[in-house]
Amino acid sequence: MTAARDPEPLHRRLGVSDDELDAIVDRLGRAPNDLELAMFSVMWSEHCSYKSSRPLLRTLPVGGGDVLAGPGENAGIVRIGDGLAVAFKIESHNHPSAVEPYQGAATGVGGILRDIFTMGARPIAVLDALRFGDPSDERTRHLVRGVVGGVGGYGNCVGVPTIGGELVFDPSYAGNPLVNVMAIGIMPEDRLTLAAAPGPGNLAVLFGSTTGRDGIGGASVLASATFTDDDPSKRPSVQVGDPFAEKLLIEASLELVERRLVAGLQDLGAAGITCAVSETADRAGTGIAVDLDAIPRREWGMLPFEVMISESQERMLAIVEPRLLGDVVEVCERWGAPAAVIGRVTADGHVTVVTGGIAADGSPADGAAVLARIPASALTSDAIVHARRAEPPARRRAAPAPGPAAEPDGDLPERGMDPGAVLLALVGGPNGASRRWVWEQYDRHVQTSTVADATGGAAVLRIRGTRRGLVATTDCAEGVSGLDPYLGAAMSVAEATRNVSVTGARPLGVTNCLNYGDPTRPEAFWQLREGVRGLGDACRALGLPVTGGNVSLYNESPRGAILPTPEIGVVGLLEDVERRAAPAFRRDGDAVVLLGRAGPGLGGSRYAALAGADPEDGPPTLDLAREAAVQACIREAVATGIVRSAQDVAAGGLATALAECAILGGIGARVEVAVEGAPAVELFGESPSRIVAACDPADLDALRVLAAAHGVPAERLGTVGGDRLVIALVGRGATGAAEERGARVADEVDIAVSDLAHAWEHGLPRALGEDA
Amino acid sequence: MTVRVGVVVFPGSNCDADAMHALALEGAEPVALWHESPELLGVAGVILPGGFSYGDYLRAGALARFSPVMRSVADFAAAGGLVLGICNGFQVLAEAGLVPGALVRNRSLRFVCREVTLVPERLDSPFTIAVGERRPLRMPVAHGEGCYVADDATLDAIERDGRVLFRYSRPDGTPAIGPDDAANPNGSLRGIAGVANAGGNVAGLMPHPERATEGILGSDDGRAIVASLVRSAAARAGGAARVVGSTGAGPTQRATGATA
Amino acid sequence: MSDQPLAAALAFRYAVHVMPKAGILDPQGRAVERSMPHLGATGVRDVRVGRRVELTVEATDEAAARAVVERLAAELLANPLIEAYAIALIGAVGGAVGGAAADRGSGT
Amino acid sequence: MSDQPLAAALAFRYAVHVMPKAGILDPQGRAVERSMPHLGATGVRDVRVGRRVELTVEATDEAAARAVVERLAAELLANPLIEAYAIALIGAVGGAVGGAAADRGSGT
Ligand SMILES: Nc1ncnc2c1ncn2[C@@H]1O[C@H](COP(=O)(O)OP(=O)(O)O)[C@@H](O)[C@H]1O
Ligand SMILES: [Mg+2]
Repeated sequence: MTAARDPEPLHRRLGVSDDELDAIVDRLGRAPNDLELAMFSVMWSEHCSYKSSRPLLRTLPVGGGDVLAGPGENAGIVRIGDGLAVAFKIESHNHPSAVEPYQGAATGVGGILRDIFTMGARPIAVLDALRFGDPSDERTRHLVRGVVGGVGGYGNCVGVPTIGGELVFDPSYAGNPLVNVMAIGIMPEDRLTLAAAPGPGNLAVLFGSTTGRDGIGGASVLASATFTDDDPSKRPSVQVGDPFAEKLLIEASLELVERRLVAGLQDLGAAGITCAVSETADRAGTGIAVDLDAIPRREWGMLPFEVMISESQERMLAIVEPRLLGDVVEVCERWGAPAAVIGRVTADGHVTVVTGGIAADGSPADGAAVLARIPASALTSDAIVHARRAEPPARRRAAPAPGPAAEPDGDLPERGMDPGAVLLALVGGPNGASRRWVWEQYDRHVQTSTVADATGGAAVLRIRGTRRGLVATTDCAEGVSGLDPYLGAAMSVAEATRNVSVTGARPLGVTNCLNYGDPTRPEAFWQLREGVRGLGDACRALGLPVTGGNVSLYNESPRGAILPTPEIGVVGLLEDVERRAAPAFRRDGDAVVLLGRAGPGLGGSRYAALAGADPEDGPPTLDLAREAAVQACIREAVATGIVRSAQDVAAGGLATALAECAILGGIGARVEVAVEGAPAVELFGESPSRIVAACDPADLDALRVLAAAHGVPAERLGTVGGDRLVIALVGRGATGAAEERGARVADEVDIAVSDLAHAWEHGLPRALGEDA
Repeated sequence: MTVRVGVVVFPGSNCDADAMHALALEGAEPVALWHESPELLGVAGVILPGGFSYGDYLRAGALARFSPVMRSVADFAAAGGLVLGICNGFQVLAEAGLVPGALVRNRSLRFVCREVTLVPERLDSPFTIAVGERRPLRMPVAHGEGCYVADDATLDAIERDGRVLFRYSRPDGTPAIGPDDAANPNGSLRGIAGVANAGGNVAGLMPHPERATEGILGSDDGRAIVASLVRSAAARAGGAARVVGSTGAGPTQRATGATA
Repeated sequence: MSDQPLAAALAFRYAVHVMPKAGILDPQGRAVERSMPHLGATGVRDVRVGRRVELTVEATDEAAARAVVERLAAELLANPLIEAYAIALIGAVGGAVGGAAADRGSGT
Repeated sequence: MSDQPLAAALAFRYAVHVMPKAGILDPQGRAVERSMPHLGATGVRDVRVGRRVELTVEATDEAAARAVVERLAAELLANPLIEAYAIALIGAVGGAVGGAAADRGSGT
């Protein structure tokens, strides 16, 4: 070794701290060899071990009646009736996408899909939640094109529709874009397959792609220590996805599950074979002996550690009873996913890596050498946990700095200026405009179950063979989160679930991807801690289990940390897919109703980003009981058929919500909004727990009665019709003459729907310089 | 007697199940045809479904063309059997030379998934007889390499011979001839969305009729195309004499054909 | 094994270049050309984007190997309606070419 | 044209070959290779699929032109993380470089 020449000891170069090395020695009862150290270094990474976040995540509400699998499994699974269950999970691929946007995003899709079919579920949908820096920056544009291309390139080819997601631009993501991908699958309940390795004597079968030197990353120092002539910088740290191989892997895996040929199934992701064997063994309380020589490779001269930690894509590990091996191999080969027996389940609780063969009882064959031997738990459930220090920033509520804000098109409407101009700027701005440029690159219809795609609001899928439907969305209130990470996380849950509820669907559970900064920075860890607290409180208040998720830390660049971004994914169930609501206004003469009431606070809003925020102005408050009531109310209104158009009030406020209903419906409306405080709060404020609904005037009373029963304010704003959106601001009549009831208190918004639609449709390509 | 229609399953096909579903809706019996097998299992018509056969690596459809099943499909087509290639299936047919022209990358260089309108150019082909009248049909496209190209002589010839089955159009049915027309999703020459071979029994179509077969999916205009295929196949199968006798037509096919 | 003379070479490595035919629209080439100004590159024109396929053929002599490549190029690698191809021998290896070639990049 | 001296050339045509780097998975190459049996081609292996980009650069001399191509290749045509490139001069207009070089291998 080069240790003598190099003052930096190997463990540190592998990213293992001195106290972590002590903990490893403690668990082994001896010093690790280089291979073992490499295996620990990847398994004890933040990504695999959750060593900073695990204690926080334990506080989240999990489980509940319909939850078949919760956090800790590859994906959460919730029972939905008819003998069916739905699997879903969200995961980040931020750092790979920052380096190589196309392949980073593509392999992100591949990875999350494997989490779904590993459980025995057929993937039926993908959603992508994306965050980038300034869209006018060439580097950002390159990232956007690459990431969107990669999500589509992979998802389209594997034949899973990409039905929704998000695209948000904020300068904080400039050096560190976020690529979070959610996948959903469906399966008969009894197909549930766990990623465990039960039954000593069973075979460990690796199938799919061969193993190469992909994703060795930082651990390549081990190779350079041995092969001085081999420049580690030449080693690919980027992985290339093969969606075609994944498609075959899906079919092979599902056939294995359907025919009950496997005792356990685990995908290979981060930390490759090491992770797959140690996790499956630890879950089952068994051990696994791996025969290094039996692992099919696509490169020559691979070192043991490279084979063990390679992150080559499109591979699966199956635990197979010896008598079923022939069938398993036949299925895999037929689907073009070659299989190899690479080891055996043992009873000794250890992950053992051997070269030279393994005997039938799992012990090393005669003349074989043991290269590594580690308790499976030491690599997984008993990995190190760090108690990080949390400290709020000196100024609790750092309001966004006033001054010039991101401007879409030259002249920026100032505070108090023509509200119509503000609305056009919001609707046509990079964050408000239609995402068509993105979702047209995604196959949204394959599998022919997409009832409503990403064109507006949450996506709806039918469940074949039943009357039911699934509704899915992702959401995050990163703006508020930047001001108050607790509130931001709770708000994210409220928004995501509201997005689902406005369709009429009952949210089933929450998956989340916590994108935060460097946890060794007390402020970043405080943000994470507050975020998890907000997530937990909101889920408890709304009666929802957290079924799984993912934590992505160290989202920082020389330009600073990202806004704390707790991305929330929600899946909901529609009892009758024909009974659902969508944002679009449908019919002339329908009554426009606002459920809920605006509260003050423009901090963190799109309006504040556009027009500059008052430094004293904080974010709006969130009343979780009110939120629950509003959502219950709209679900009932849709289920009873009273309401067929509904849109939640979120980014861009009430005026934006109305504009979207008008644009999507191709029909205008005339409404009056009663103003209590500042007109900007009523029009563009983003206080939560509000929904715009449209109904037949004949049903208005029924809707009012329903709202009253839920304790939710319901106010008729006006009427659908015409080709213009007119929003008049009138006094509420609470105070003096100037705000006399019905008196105009500000200029009204009066814009042709076609102008709104034009701004909305062209906003994104224009922002990206793609408006050809 | 339900008519059996085959759906080829290549590795990487991903609309095979959707095509089978659409066939079943039209009362046909869908039969999966595995790419490794030359047996056509006595079907009276064949669909090459959408997807990414063999990953669409190299060129879309290029590798699928050489699979064992395609030899049988070529023989089946040569003997007058009905073959409809949808999206990737169209690409496979073009690569195999079973329909004229080629499909190259969309002019935008981006994958495009959107609802388009197309108009049938003729109503008497086996793939359009159930359409009834010359009306605009709405259905989605979803492809990265769907730009139809051929040299001018070929284009003139297929137009003259009535082998252009469908063209992209504006919502009102006006054909979107120009490659840069907003209603032409991929820049196809002369707005061509679907073509037939000289015999009229093999057709390629870029849009997805099988994705537009139920109102809940947004449109059921695709049913007319699927129904045309099923009806035409049934008519041919009905004449039991019309059994394909070439090399690709295995004994199974002969037997089933005779009983149909 | 590698001590055999070249004449006994059993494996030949070729590059097949497949380019869009003249007159066939090449949107990729056009896109590359259009992005030149962003890169501050001037005076670049007539960009065409095609494929390069490298492959090794085992055969008793070069003529036999080339015949295989010729067929692959004509039938698979290029679509004659829209593409033209050219074949270049880029290497010959004597005897049993180890798997080492598997890792070879574009170099010969 | 070909009778002018090379020094007077004003436009140079290059081929840039971009291939997946050693060790990087090449799904295309793998898929092509796997389908060889269907074509009845045996003895074909190590298939790698990359791109060939041809372009013309106007410059006062070859060194200046090559500098432009070099930059384009590194920054636009290839992704150095996963791809390696090689540049070949395949012609010069107003100069003396014939097309003979067109099929030259990747060189580096
Ligand atoms: N990156 C993306 N991929 C796919 N769909 C997207 C993406 N970004 C946004 N969408 C879709 O665009 C629509 C509008 O986005 P957004 O304003 O975030 O929705 P919502 O109003 O439901 O919160 C949604 O249906 C969403 O799913
Ligand atoms: Mg939203």
